[in-house]
Amino acid sequence: MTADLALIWPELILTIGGLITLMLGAFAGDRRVALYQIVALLTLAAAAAAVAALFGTDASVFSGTLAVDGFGGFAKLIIYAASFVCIAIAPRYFGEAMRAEYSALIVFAALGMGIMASSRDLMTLYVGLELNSLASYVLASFMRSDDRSSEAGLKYFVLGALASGILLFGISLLYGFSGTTDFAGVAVAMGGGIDIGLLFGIVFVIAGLAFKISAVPFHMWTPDVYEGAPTPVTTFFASAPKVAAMALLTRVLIDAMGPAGPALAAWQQIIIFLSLASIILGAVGAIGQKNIKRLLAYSSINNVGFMLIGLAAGTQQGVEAVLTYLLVYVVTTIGAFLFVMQLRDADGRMVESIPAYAGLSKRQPGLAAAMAVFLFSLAAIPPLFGFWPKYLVFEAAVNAGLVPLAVAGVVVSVIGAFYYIAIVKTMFFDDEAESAIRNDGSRIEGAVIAVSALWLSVIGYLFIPMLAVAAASAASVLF
Amino acid sequence: MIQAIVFLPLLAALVAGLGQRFIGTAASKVVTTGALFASCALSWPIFLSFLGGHAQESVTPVLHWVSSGALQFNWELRVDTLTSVMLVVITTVSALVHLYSWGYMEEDPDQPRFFAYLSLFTFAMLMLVTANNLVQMFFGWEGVGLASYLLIGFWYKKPSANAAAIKAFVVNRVGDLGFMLGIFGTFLVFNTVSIPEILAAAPGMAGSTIGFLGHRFDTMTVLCLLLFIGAMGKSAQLGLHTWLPDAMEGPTPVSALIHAATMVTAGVFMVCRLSPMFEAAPVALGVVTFVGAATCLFAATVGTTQWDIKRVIAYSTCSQLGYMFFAAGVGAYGAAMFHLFTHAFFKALLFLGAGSVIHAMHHEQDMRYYGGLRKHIPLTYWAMMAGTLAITGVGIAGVFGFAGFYSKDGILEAAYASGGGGQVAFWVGTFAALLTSFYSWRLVFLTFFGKPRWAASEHIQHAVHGDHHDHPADEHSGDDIHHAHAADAHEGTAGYHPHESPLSMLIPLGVLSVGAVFAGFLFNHQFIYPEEGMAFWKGSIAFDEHLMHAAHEVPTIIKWMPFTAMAIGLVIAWNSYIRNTALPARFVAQFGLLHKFLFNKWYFDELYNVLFVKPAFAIGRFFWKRGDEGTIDRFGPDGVAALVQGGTRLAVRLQSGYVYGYAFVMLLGLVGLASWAMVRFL
Amino acid sequence: MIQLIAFYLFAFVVIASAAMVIFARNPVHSVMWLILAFFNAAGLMLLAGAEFIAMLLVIVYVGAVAVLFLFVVMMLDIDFAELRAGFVRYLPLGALVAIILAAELVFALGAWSAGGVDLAARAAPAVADKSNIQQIGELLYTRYIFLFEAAGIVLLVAMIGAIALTHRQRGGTRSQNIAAQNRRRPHEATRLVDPGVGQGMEL
Amino acid sequence: MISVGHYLAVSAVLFTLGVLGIFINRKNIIVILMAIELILLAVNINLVAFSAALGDLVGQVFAMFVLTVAAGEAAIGLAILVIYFRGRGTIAVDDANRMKG
Amino acid sequence: MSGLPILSLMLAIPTVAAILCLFLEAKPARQVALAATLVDLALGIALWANFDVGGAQWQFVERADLFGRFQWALGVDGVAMMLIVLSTFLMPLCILASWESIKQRVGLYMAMFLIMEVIMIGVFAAQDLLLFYIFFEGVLIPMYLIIGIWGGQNRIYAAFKFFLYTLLGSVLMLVAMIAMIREAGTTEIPVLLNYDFPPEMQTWLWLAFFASMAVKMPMWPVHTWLPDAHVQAPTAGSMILAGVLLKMGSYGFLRFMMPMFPDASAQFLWLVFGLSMVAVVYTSLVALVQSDMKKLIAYSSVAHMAIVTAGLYAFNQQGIEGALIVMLSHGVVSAALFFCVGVIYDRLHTREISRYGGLAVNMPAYSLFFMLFTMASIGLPGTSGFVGEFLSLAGIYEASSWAAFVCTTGIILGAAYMLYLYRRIVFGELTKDDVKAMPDITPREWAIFVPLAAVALWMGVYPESFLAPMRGDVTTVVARLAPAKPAGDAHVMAGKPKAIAPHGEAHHGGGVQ
Repeated sequence: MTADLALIWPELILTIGGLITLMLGAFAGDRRVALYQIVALLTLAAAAAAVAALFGTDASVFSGTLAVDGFGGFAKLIIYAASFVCIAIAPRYFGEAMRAEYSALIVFAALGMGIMASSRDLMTLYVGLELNSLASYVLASFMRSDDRSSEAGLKYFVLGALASGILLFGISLLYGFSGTTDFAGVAVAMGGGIDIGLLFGIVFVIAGLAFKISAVPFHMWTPDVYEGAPTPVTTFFASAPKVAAMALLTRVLIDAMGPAGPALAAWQQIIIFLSLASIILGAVGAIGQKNIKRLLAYSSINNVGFMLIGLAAGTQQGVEAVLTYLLVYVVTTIGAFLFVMQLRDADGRMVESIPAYAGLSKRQPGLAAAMAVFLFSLAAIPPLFGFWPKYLVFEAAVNAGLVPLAVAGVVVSVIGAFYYIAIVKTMFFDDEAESAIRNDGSRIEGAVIAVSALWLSVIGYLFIPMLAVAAASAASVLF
Repeated sequence: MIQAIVFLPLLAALVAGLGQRFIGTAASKVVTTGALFASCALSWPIFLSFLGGHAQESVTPVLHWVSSGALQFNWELRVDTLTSVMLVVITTVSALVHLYSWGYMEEDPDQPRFFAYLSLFTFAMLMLVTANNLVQMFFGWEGVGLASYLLIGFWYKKPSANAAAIKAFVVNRVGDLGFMLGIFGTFLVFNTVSIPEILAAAPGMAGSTIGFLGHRFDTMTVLCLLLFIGAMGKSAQLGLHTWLPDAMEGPTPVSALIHAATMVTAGVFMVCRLSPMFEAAPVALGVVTFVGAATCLFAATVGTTQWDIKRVIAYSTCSQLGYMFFAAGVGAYGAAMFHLFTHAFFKALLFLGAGSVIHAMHHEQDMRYYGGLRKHIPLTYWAMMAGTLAITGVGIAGVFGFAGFYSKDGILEAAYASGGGGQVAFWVGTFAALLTSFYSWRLVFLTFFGKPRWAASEHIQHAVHGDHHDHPADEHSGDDIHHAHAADAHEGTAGYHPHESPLSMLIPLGVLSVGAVFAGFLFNHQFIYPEEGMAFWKGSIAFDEHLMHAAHEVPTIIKWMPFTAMAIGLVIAWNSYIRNTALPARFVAQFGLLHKFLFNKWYFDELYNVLFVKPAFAIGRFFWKRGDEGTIDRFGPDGVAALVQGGTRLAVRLQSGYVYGYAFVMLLGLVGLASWAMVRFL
Repeated sequence: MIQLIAFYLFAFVVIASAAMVIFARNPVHSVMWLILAFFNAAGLMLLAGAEFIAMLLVIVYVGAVAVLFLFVVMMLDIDFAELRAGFVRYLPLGALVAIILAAELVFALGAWSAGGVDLAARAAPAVADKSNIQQIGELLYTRYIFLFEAAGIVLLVAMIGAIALTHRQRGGTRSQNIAAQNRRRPHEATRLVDPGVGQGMEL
Repeated sequence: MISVGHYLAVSAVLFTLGVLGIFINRKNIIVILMAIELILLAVNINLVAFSAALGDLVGQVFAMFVLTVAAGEAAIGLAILVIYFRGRGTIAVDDANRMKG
Repeated sequence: MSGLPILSLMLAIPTVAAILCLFLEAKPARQVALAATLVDLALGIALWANFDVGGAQWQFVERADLFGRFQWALGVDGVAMMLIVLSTFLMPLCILASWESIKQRVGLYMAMFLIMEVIMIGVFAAQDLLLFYIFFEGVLIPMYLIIGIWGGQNRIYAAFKFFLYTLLGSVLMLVAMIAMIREAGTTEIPVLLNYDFPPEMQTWLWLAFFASMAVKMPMWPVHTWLPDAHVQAPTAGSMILAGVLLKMGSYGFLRFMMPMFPDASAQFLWLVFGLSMVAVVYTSLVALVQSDMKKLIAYSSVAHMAIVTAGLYAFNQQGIEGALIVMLSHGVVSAALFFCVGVIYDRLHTREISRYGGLAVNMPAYSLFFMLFTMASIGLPGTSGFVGEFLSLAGIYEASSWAAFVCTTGIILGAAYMLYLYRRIVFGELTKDDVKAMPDITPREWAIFVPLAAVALWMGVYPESFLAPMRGDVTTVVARLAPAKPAGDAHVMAGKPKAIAPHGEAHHGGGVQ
């Protein structure tokens, strides 16, 4: 037990750090933003360092409820990094309303997500997921004076609770029909052939998790919540929880249901359905959106669809592709949201309306160019790096024999490209909008945008060997 | 030497065309004309040496052109008897036309361009006749087409000139389609495009078959017919002739050079050059004969009704080309070339003479407004007389004849002698000779005899300021000779005094007159006599000694037939236009329909307009509006876009904002998946 | 036999009251029905031998959650009369879908048989000689200690969340600021003034 | 002994009622929260029933976690409801559609 | 030269210049762009000069394992080399063509063009399948921006259509590439070229590649993006679009579809021929009725590219070499024609043909150049257009007399619409006041016209310079295709050697056999 503690340093650090942040908030006062900000950031950084230090470990701790392995590590690093950014950018957004609870909640959410990514037991899965979810519900409605924020929180909560109910119901079925909550045990039970109870369990569990990754038809909350939630929170939703949920789903599918055997055919078809539905709806729904956050919500639905293609392959290659995709996607999406946060109208409010970006490239050439890079990257147009993860998922699909899926995916990706280039059109082709938009960005955020844009341009390709090694070592854990 | 002949005109064209701004108009004229005279001077010795029988054929390589697998062809200059004949024709007429243009084009501001085009044309024509492979021939073929296009449209401000230029180019391209396919087929069959190699191998191909457009045909027939289509286009044979009359929109020297003497005869040259191929394809020869004869007759009939002096000559050209083709068709290539040779002189003469008349009449081309010019421009009159005598084939067998007499009789006799289809051609040709005589004399009588009828001409009235005559309004639009005569009732000259052309125009007329008078007499032995012909042609054409023998042995009555026809035509013309000038009107009234049919050129233009031009535009518009925009775009990109937008509307409607709606969708998804699981399990 | 009767009783009541929860027009009634449903569910669990969970259900749900609901319902000054009106218009379809789901679930779950499950895989077989509470406690503090702690954090987050969302500084109240009080120094609190004669104090 | 199937049937019906409660009600968000509790109750019945049938305590432990989380969930849900009410002055589901499309 | 990574250098120079241009004012940006493109041209010429005709198939090969999964692998054969030279040749002219007409956001514009150059060279030089794809698709972004920012009235529709149309085509190819990589286990093009894919797999691969290349070409009926894109793009954009971008499609045919999937190529011969035949007639007729200059030339491009596809699928030396020359020739001539349009567009700001007329009077030098390129476009012998057209049609004839017949009608229709265009713009009376005020071409425009004209004539008179480097590659492809080459399709085949056989088996009018 004590030995186990040494392997959960990241979780310990996060817990303690989160508590300290809370205390500071309570005792030092909400005005001392910088102080608890730094603590929270340091916590995340330290946790990430701990994860990095644990890289290469492949252990199962606390009676097999939690895994400490490369796969979880890979996901956690992305999660912590994304959370880090989401804390760092918050004060400028919230201003007076910035409170320590925000940072603490993100830290605890990160803790929950870390548990999700490392879970090896249905129970761990559930607790981690709920830890993250509860924090997320609060974060979504964090701007409590804002109607939209509270409405977003409400919708997120109601639907999230429904989804976790569905998930739980599925878990209970898996437990009942396999006699255990341990992933490995479930996998063994499935290996002996799946009866209808297990099948229903698979369906319900996938449905519940699909909500978290906002895959169609469990995506309905996404646009509304993305739009209503405070932008740093939206940034958070679009990045870290996606990684955690996707990692969790991957683990459940591969570890608990097995990459081979009778369960594969069942879950593979569900995933394929979710994937295609997400790609299509994400693409179609995004067209005509006037709000950039809403549009990015649809974009995330769309992108999740592509990740699911890699997952549907059910192979190590597919998992590697998903991991790479996650990383690139998180960088892109954070960049895009940072972009959204930079622009303020005359009253100092954030500009979320896409038509207001008209002619932005003349006024803010650098920012517009960076956004163009993000958008083209999301559309996976080479030579931007966004192309590479899409290539990997398609490759995985084709190699797994899912050629029709890959073909359908690429064809729909063209529809998806439409709305990305439509924003580029607004920024670059249209005449300048009347209202003057100013760039309210800090240097640091500008630098983050610049670095991610650069990385997503051709430079990213130079990282392929590195990424490939990391993703391969992470994915190999599951196989 | 041959290089100089061929490339001097090109050089001159470049200098005059590109350097006109720097060297000025006069220098441009000097350079081009000088170059042409130099070429001409270099050409005659070559011809004479072949005439003398001591020259050999030669091939001068110039530059590598293309080699692609077995398909190899280079820039080469071939000189043999056939080429030498063409060389003198081209360079002589061209040089004279250059000189003539000094006077004719004097007032034109764009003279350097004109001379550059003329020289360019000459270069292309020379390339054509010196070609040693089919592709270089095609180069010249297209080059002369370009020059023709440029020169027809020389007065580019005139819409009619532009239309005529495009028509000439496009109709020629129809022929070129055949020519190109012919070259491809030839390459496919012989694996080479070198003319000597093809001709050597051609007889061996007789009887073999080739697939073409899904069917199998006799190889040589297919190839020859395809090539002949090219010849038809360039030589304005029936069906592809429509561009030639319109080409008269160009300046008259151009008509003389390109549309009478040289370019239009390229088809005949090609058939003669490839005569060994055609010899291996009797069916194709039959077609050539038939088309030639039909053109000969058709053009002659149309020529009898036209009022425009240049158009009459143009149809006459067309008709004469028909003679040449049926000569080739019956195997009398020598006769065909001979007629080509003589025709070049007298037809150029006629055109230049007509140009002189037009020049004198202040650009009036309608013969209805001529009359009585004999006294005003006597030198032109005599030149035209020489040309007319030559074209109508006046002469007495064994004594002396004008140029056309020898060559045309040679053709007709050969046609008769060849028997079969040739005899039909003979009768057609004889009848055409009658018509030729009629319209040629009609032209002369209308132009030079009778009383002046100039007053009704707008051009003349423009020339004569202060016109005090009142004319009935309908005179301008009248296409009936009545009105012209009505004008005659007043004073026909309208106070206008035509002047003889300047010397630069008269010299060419004089030189060509000499040719028109003596060319036949001087060279008929070499061109069409059996033994001398063999020696002269030296195998550069498939000279059929036996046929020529037979041609000389035809019955005397046959020999006299053309002359008789000519005489009848002359008498009719004299009767109609000198003696009883009311006769044509009566004839028109009597046979209105026939006259209308002929006057409207058998309605070919209208037919083509309905058949090709209008449908092309209509189909193009249909493809564009209904095809591209109405179908491809509508169901393609735009359709997909609309579909996607429909999907967007659906997705947005689904995203109602109501949380119970969302929950319902989730439930539907769940139930859907669960049902799928049930079904799958069951 | 008694067990069976009790089961059917509990089952019937739990379902009926659950139905009343969602169909009742007055939210207060709904809460009441919910409490009833929980009690009966606890009864079902007792029948299954899970005494601890049954008690927990009563304590946590009835004691805390349901009361919280009631509290909120009362606190929010809602005009219940206005809330009476209807259900969504696709209720028939929704009901149909729900019935399908229920049917499928019942069908699927009815297929459960212990025979198909590898009981050897059980992580914590129940033993007869220990009480339910003791066994659960042992499990919680050993095997599931990590999750137990994590659940604590979940509750903490719920607490922070609830407070962070609903807590507000009311304009009229003066709350104690301990940090400010501690930082206070005498020279900040008092001020020495030397008013001139006859001028009086100006504050 | 009552067969586990009985329990599962009850839980299935409860679950369905809970789901139904979420989307058929369009006037009152509180009822939706209660419906969620019903769903969780259904899950708990499931877990306990399986636990009993398998003779395995994991299900009961799990049920306890579910209860814990459900309590937290209820708290947060109600908190969100409260601030929503403060902002809008209503808790009608029909009014919560400021964001859509 | 062996040590110098010339291809990488050719890619690096415009890249650096492009980045530089982003930060420069208008004037220095123009200068930097021109300088960079000229340096690249010099390198291109050096490439050509140092190309060892008859030497190794792949020359100037560079390999660097930068990306793990695929390589930075560059190298050229004759075909690629000629296309690279074409690209580098056109680029300085494009920059010059935009010298004055582009006034807005010049730095960005120049950067986009330089990136285009990088991409074009990259496409032709790539020796790795994925690298090729990245370059191939990369062209979308700069072209999208060029059309969208500096385009005409309806530029947004055109830009979207261009982008999405070509993207849709390409993504299918991506799936095919993945399948190929999986099957062959390598991304290296030279290896793939000699890999024998199973025939039924070839069918699918071929179709996927076809989807991409046919759109890029563009072939009928997926050509409709081209007129829109051309009409809306700025002059230089049209020049480069017609000059090089369309060649990427035909390059793909030659580089991938034919040698990699010979069986499928033979199997789909009818499709390519059929579409090409339709395209020649259809688009020519459509061109005939256009009232917009650029649209007309755009449609003519479709017709010309149809000759290219048909020529390539003739499967013989003449057809393929001819198609290649058509590609090069069309690259020069259509770019020149678009520049011709641009010259007068800059003066009058309309592409309506009917707004012009009589330019021969006040713009004689312009008229001369326009005439030259018109003639080159309709394939007048002595110009570049003829050699390619003639060779490819000769090749097509061997494969199918029907196809040759129909494609050759293109020379008639081509003459009709081009001369009709020329007549309406240049000929006629000079009546319109605004047209009268148009001055003849400036020295800058001379500097663009003269090289284009020189190359058009050079290629027509002495095409050996261009054919020689490519001959070996064509031979290789022909040899690769030889086993699959259809021996004789009775419906469309012209006389085979059998026709040469003497008298014996001659039977007339034997119908279909």
